[in-house]
Amino acid sequence: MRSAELNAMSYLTRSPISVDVLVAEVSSSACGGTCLFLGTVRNGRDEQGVTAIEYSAYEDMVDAEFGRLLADARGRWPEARIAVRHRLGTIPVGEASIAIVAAAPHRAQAFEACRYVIEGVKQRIPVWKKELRVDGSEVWVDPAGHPTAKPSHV
Amino acid sequence: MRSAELNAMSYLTRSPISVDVLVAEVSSSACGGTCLFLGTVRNGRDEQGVTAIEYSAYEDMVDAEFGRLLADARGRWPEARIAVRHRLGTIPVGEASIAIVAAAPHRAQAFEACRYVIEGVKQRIPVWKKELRVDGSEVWVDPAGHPTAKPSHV
Amino acid sequence: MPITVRVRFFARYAELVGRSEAAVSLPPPATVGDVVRRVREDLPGARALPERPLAAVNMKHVKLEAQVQSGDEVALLPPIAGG
Amino acid sequence: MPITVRVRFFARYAELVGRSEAAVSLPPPATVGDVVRRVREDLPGARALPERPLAAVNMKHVKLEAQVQSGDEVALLPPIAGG
Repeated sequence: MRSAELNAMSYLTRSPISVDVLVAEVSSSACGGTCLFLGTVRNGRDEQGVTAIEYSAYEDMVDAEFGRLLADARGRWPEARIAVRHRLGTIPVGEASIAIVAAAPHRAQAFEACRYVIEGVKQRIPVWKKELRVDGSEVWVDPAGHPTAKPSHV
Repeated sequence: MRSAELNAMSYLTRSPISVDVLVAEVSSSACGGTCLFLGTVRNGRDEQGVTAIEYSAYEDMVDAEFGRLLADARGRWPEARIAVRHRLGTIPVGEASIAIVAAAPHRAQAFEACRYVIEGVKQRIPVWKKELRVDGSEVWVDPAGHPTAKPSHV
Repeated sequence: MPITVRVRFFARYAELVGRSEAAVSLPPPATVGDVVRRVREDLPGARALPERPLAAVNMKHVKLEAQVQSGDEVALLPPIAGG
Repeated sequence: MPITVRVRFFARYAELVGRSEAAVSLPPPATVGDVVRRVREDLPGARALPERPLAAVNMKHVKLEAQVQSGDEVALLPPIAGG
């Protein structure tokens, strides 16, 4: 089953994400601004005793959809250089589940491209998460109370 | 002269900026989104044979003004945790002159706070740069053709 | 000649149905919505799936009105929670 | 009793004036603009400074109309190029 393999060409990883590697992937002497977004597992006011989140995905589609999403972003910001990595598996509180980096000649492009990609991830990339709680319970996360909403681009 | 000392409490450094250290400064289990901006020395289409930029500053005022700028940002995004470092001295093409990191419970706050701080830096923080070119010439950078414009907040 | 598609279930949907995939056959022409209805009728546990889930065909997001063809991979996707 | 302020020059302005600071005395009441005018008249090279540069008093941005007092540190700032 191909989806079980996370190879070097994938946007997915089961290891901690290296910000340095990702920044190096996009760095260029033509780029003066780099914007990085890190999504990290949270145990905050809105959560109840979360110790970790287990991320799973429709892995082949994640790669296909990331390819389309990044192509969309590059169409909008042709000078931007963008890299992204989404981690799967059990991720403890405080560690990153996703990193997106966009480098561009000017900072506005870098910010906008990075923000565009994370918003696209939230809408389009088929990844799911299950909260693992201190009491041993497990809860699928249903974001934003829109359980059957379709992504707006469909 | 106090301005010659760059101590641990300063927002200034003469060494390469460590992104990891800065991210660690703001990380918190209550924060699910972290936005990092890196400004790097560029040798792109708009530059001519730049090999490095020499950054100088009114150092005491940089620290005072960064303090006020970050207080403004924290007033707007009370849940955000923000750290910033500006490098001075001669910085080669491709290396970072500034890093700003904002962590917040939700990503919108992180992006907005990070962007607010870099825009404030461009308006308010008394730092200057001189391009060092391959032909040996040196040119002060006068950004955006507004040589005597006052910062809008004055 | 019936249309046969491979249906895949993910995350909470896979738990509800108790399996990660199934082969579904139905008469042409058929839409993704037809596949969902057939799945909800035929598979134990699948009644708990929403009537109008997110869906993808061959790894692209589609509406439930999209046509399916034999050999398609139809995926039923719980609400996306990536990032 | 004249007002005496310390004037500081930075970056290109320091190069133009050939020094990084100067003491300037002038009769009260005096504004930052008055300090700038005195500097441009008295210091060799200072004619090349703009008539209305960015300025700070005691490490805060101010308008040229701001009053100065004895002991103030008045800084003339080239266009900001940080980041």
